[in-house]
Amino acid sequence: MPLFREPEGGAGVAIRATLKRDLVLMMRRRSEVLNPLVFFALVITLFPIGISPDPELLATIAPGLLWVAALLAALLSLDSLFRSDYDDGSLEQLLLSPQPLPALALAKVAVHWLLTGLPLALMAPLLGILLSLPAGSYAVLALSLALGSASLSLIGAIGAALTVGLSRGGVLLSLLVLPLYIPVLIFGAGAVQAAILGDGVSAHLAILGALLAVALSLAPWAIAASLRISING
Amino acid sequence: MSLRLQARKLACERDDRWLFRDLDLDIHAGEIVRVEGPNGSGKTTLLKILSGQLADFQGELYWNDHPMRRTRQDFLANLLYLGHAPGVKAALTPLENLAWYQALAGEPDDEAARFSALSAVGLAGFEDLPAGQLSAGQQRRVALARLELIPRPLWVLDEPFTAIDRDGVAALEGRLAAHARRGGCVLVTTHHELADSPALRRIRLGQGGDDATL
Amino acid sequence: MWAFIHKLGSPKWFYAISTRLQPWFWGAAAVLILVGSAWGLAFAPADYQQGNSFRIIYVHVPAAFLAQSIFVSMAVAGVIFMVWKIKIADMAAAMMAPLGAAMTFVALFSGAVWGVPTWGTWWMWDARLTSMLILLFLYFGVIALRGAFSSRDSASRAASVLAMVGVINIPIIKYSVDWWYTLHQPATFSVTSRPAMPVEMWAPLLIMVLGFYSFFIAVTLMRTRSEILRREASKRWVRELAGEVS
Amino acid sequence: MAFDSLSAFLAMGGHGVYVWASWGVTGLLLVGVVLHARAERRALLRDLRRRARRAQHHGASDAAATPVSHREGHARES
Repeated sequence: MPLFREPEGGAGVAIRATLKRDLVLMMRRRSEVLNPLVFFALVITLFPIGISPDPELLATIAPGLLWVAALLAALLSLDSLFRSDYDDGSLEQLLLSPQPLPALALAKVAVHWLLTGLPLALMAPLLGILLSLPAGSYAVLALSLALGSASLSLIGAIGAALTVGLSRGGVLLSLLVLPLYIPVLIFGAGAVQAAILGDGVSAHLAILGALLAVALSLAPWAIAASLRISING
Repeated sequence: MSLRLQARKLACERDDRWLFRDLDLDIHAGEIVRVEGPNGSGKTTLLKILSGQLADFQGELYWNDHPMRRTRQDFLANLLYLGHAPGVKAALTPLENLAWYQALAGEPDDEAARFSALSAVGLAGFEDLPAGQLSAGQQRRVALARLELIPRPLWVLDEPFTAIDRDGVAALEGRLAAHARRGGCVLVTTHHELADSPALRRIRLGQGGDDATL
Repeated sequence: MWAFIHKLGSPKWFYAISTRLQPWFWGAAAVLILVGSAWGLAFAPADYQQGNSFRIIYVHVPAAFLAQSIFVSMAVAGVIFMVWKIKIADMAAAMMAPLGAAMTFVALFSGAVWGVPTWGTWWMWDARLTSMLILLFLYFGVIALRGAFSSRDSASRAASVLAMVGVINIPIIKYSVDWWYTLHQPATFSVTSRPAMPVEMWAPLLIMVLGFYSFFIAVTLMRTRSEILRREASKRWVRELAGEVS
Repeated sequence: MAFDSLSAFLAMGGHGVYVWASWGVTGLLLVGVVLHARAERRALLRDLRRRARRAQHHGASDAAATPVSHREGHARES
């Protein structure tokens, strides 16, 4: 083996390897993928029990309920996003690789969305039936959640990166992240509401897309900076 | 090739206490530098500063005579760091762990190299077991396999001998010496006493830091 | 060498300058707030619609202004600290946060109390109040995050990053809440947006706003000076200074 | 002057409770902030002076060793 070889694989190779590694890891711990989904279903079950089984009442509040419950379920899994890497030392290796850290962090967030946000979005229409969500809004529900949860994962990852070095970061993470989730919640639930009322939903979805674009362009840098802070202890 | 890591007037304060102050370092190719000192004297902190992980310090770092700020990318491409935690994923097999490290380092995806690196650290036959089922010493060996796999001249190793059996310690010590002979450079903290050799240098960190000397 | 002076000389220099500036801001704050209060409470005419409950505006609006400005100042200080590593900026940011939270609380409280005579309820999900409530949570987040780290440097950096993230989000939150409010509460009477106010009404408001800003600057200068003493306690000049004061 | 008498001023046309509650809480908070800042400064100076005295007792050299601020968490095994 030579003493030194110029790194030849670019960032693309490292990103692909990180994507693959995180996917394999999550697939080997399926309960971590399933827990948010079960939580989502459970919370949605609580509402008719706590409020009223009246289908009309449920139908009016269903968009908000589904969105809030999905948001909380996504939040639940955020704490573990960087936690195990921090604990076993792979996070410092990630930070010391000659590849751009924002891109690697983005790869990890992408896996988080793929295995949390997307399943939640796909599951939401099923739970919509339980809440007698009016017909015609199911596709919008799934689409708005898929789009919105990507922003949630990106924003949430900033909070997760900031709190990963703290022993009791979990509660603090929600405090940091939930206020930042509000615009996504407003437009996400608004899209479903608009679909129910028969208004156009393209404006809502466009704004959700714009929020995602902003998050995509800024969050990776914030996540990288936060990880560097957290590794300082 | 040139290989030179320098620190000028390095000082680090933690919790209103100086870990070290006015620390000047000059580390060259062919050297094994052992950082010594009692618990809490800042060995790990120094290693983290020298590997570019910590920003909270005073003084300047130079890599090949250029300020570290400007040569960070080149520095990282020359660095192999092993921390307290081995950085081995319990749910992945040793082979999978190494594959990620290979890609992260920009190395070509080479399975044969991974196999030979694992057998070089005595893990032949364990390649496809989840690392979580290996013993602590074996997990540490998975991390050490990176030394065999990824060609980097500057090694920064924080307690690499932890949890390793006697044969492993001897092999690793030989490995460090061989690396220095070939023109590499090793910066290491360890409680294990390294055999004296012309390549070995010591940096002693004292409590309070005023007596940090070369 | 310059970096060295820059780093160590700055707190001492700032301390000296702020010691001289501070009395002026205290004076301005006292005068402006007293004049503004007397004018707003006793001399400004009552509102034709809301009567005298309108006088709450003279504390509500300055507090709301300050609440937002302090968060922006914190983010600016965070940028200065992160980019140029000027520690004074971080000390000031740390000292501002509780005042910002207090001002947000004042704005919320006065807004809620104002709601009783205008809307007949203690709490309305009014766009302005909702944004203020979210801002209060953002303040709590920054303060809690700073307190959670054991290393001061990490705490400072983390709080700076969060303040920057927050300040990018504040306008987004504000616009989305406004939009949400108009969607759910079309054409409800909003307390502070009104057709042109006569000069006897807005002049005291302006004075109060200026007074609150002076107060903010004075408090921040004073507390930053304390924070300098706390963080630089081992420096020679601080020890000498403590000797002189005694 | 918008009011004829002191009682009219205090009553604020029936809205006295709300106006005075808002102003009162605001005033209390401002005064509280000032008092807190002053107390903080006094405590700090007292602490610094005590340290200076102690340093004179022990010889001036090791004054730097003891911190004023007691942040949580101490030097961990590094």
